[in-house]
Amino acid sequence: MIWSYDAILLILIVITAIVSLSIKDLISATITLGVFSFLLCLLWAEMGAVDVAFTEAAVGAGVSTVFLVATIYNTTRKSSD
Amino acid sequence: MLQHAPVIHLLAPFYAAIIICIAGMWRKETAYPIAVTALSLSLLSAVATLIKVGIAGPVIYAMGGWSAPFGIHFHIDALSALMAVLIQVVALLTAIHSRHPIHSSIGEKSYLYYPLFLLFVTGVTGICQTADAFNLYVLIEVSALTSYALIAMGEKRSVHASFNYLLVGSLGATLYLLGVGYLYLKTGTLNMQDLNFIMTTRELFSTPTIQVALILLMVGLWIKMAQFPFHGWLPNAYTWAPSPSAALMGPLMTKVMVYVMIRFMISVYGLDAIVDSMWTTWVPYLAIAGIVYGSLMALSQHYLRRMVTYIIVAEIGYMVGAAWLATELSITAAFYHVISDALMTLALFLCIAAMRVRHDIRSIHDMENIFKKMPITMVAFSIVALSLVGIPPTSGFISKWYLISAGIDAGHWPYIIALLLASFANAVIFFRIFEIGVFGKKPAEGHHHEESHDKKYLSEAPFSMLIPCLVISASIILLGIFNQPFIEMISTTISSISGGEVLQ
Amino acid sequence: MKVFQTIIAVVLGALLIYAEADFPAWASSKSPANAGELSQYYIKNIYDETLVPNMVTAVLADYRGYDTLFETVVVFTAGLAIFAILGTGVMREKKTAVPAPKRIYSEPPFDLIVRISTRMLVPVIQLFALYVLAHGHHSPGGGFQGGVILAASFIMLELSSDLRAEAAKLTHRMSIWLGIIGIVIYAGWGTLSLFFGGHFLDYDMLQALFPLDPLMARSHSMLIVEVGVAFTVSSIMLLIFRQLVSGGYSIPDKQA
Amino acid sequence: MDLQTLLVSKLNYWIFVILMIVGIWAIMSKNNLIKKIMGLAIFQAAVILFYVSLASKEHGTDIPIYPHDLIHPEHHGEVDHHVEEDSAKAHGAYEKHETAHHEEEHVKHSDDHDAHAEKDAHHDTHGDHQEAAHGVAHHDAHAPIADSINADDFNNPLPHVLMLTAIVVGVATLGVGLSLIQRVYRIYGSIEENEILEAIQNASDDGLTLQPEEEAAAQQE
Repeated sequence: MIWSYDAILLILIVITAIVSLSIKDLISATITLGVFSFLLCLLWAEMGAVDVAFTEAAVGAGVSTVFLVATIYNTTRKSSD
Repeated sequence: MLQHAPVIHLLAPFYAAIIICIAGMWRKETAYPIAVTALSLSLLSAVATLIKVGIAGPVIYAMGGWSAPFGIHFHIDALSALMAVLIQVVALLTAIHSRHPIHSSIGEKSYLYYPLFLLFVTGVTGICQTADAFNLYVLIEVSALTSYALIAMGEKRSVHASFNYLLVGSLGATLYLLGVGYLYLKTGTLNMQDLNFIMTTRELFSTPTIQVALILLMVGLWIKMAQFPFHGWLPNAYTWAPSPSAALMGPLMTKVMVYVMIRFMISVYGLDAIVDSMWTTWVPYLAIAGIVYGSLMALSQHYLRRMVTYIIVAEIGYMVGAAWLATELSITAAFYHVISDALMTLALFLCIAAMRVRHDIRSIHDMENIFKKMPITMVAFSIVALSLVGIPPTSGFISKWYLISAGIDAGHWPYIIALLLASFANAVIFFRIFEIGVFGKKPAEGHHHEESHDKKYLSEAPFSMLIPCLVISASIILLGIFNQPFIEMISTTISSISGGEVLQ
Repeated sequence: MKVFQTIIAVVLGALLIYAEADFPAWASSKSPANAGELSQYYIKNIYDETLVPNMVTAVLADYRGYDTLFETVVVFTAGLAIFAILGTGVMREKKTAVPAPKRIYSEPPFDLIVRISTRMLVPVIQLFALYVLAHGHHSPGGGFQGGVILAASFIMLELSSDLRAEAAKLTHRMSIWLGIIGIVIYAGWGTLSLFFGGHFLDYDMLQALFPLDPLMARSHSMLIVEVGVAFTVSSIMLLIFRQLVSGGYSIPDKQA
Repeated sequence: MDLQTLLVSKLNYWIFVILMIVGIWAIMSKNNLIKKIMGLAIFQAAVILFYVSLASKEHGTDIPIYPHDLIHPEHHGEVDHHVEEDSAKAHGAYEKHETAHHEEEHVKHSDDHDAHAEKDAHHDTHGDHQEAAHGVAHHDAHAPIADSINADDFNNPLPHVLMLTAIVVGVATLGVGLSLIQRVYRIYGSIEENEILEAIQNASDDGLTLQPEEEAAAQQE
């Protein structure tokens, strides 16, 4: 639980969250959301919450990104905002 | 086996949902009978628990054998037992009612519809009994997920309505989760009785974290119960849902959230902590805005289902307003209104669905000479209408009576005026319907009434839809006449909880 | 219209910041949550009462087993809900703006590298998934993580090869069956303890079944419960993936 | 306290607030339905950040798993046969205590709850059970290690359990939301909120005239 490592991760998390919401192309927005989730997983592991990190990586980042890409495949890829 | 009754009426619908999933794949028609038998069994077990609670006081059932704060356990007092019985009654009648509409509109997916139906009942029953704040969140999610699917199996516009409901509902549930997190941060436990015990012993109520936790919890619950500023999702969701889903979720989802709000007010925060807080001043005005908005919107609707949804928004305003007057009488009145309003909403949805199936009646203007076409259903409909307006023998009158007396007792005159205005608006709505129903369109509008009495003209609702309507309207009257035991049970429970002695 | 939303967001933020002043210092073991009776009891007594080194798995599967049961029910409900929303009945929608996909996305462009590497990786991933499930008592892992990784291996197989062939192997009916088996294992195991005089989900009472003392009964019951969770999570996550990729069409009509 | 300690000591809580604002703002003001679902996911991740950050303790605390040497202190090199003897002895002692319980032989994996046999399990009140649970602690195969653990060494396990549930519930909601988006796209041809509302508007002037396609389709069959 090194504070400085924590701070960098948290700043990166906020940046990826805002970026993933502002990208127009939905596929890259999903990938950025995946990065957001994996950074979260890194943060949990670093904060000592190992089980939560494992779940976040497998369930939160892995499967949600697959579901999002599958839906974008069946709908449109471009978004107006 | 009576000792395990609280678990039985939770597991019966749960196991029935699983059995239907298995049996339904091969023969679709097995779904309906299994659902009805399971719900009747759970109704018996819920009544047994109610009787046991009535005699022996709160029942505490520890899950997994762990004692109070370490494991999850049920704390069933009269309020949760009454809610459990109410849920099983509403679910059983809706299940009986749902045979015809489900068969016609989504016949081939009925083996999916009934498991979701029963899982919703399991989630809602669990909400009423659990004494663990986080477990409540998981059960809210179970009932929420099933309600998204139950709504989205309806007409075309129900899909978009269900998506909006998903967004707003998940937002509300997550705010509730955050509120529980704030409570856990300051007290260190998740059990409701423990929270109350620690908050009273350490006088935490005035600390900013607990105040913000109360705000988050209330906003989350208001979103889930469609209280006035957060009600955006409800009108579309219940208008376009299949009629059995609307009949199941209309009375249950919002009323159970009112029960959870009351449970948090009296069991976790404690009535004496809330009475002198600034909440009891501004929340009733929010509720009054809800009542006025709901009644006016209901007046302006001519599409029947949408009108009922706005009546629900107004009724939620009654309950939230009464609950937040924060006197024992007002909370008793609010809880009694939860029960009577659930029955009234169910009756409205059942009658409207019956009219729609037989005569494809969707709006007020279609209801020409409805009293001649469907006399029995209209008898049930008029009883509910009288109850909504608040005419004596019905339970609506009794609940309005207690609400107004609570308002007078608390000296909150705008709330009483709003109640009377809402009753007047209901009167206008329903007498307008009766006028069209009995006399048909006015001759000036060029509609001559054909008095033909052929078979097609006088066709009552199918048998399986008629019985629930009649049973419900009869129970509204019975609840109105024999209200004394209910009021007695509710008020003693509330006074015992908020009487300061902590049920450890 | 955007101004209204930003105001609400900022008001919520201000509310939370107002509460933050009162929070205990961030990583303090003296904060009520960490120094509370509940967490102290868990940290001290878990190994004595359940013989499970991983505290999180112990609290998840045993102390708060009822929570996890309903969490598995949430996953199962999500599978049923998606199947109901996107399922076969929807295929006969007439006047829709965009026609439903007529055939399943069947043949991806043939790519030797992807296919061979997937075929090599999948067994390793599945082995790891079973390890995560079985080793949930001693190391981070358990039912949910193991189930999802198992589902991920099937998803990888389907993405690289022909979805229709894969769909035929593990039909939607089989997925729902596996989901049901998982829930029946979990809830049935809890109900079983009712017959031995315990409360619901009370694993202590099950030592009558196993010739060993209640502690080991608890530890083994937790493993059985985790296996049930893994069944449900893996099959339902696969079902959800199939539904979302094929837009609800992956189910061959004759079987619906 | 001055800004530096305020900011430094509670950085996690500040970031959690920022993420919540981003999430709720996205849900309300984004036009694309998939962006709204992403906003919801970020909103739920923010709440998870709050829970996990309240569970961690000072630097140097361990993950909530008992280290091996703490659990089996006597395993340093000796043969562990005498461990089996203790467990056998303890097991025997335990057996006598348990015979009082009335046991049912049949092992019926009760699938259908309504059909289970009517059996009154004269189970004493759960209070007594609690005593049995504590009683059990002294009989187990090794010396109880409760007193040798300093609770401040390990992170608080409870929020981790709660967050396992919250993450899985979040993914389940995400899955249902995405399936609804696909149906909305198929019905209205777009996943932009404004285009959908236009499509709803000109599909019917009000609720009255809309003839639900599905109901009509169902009646035609």
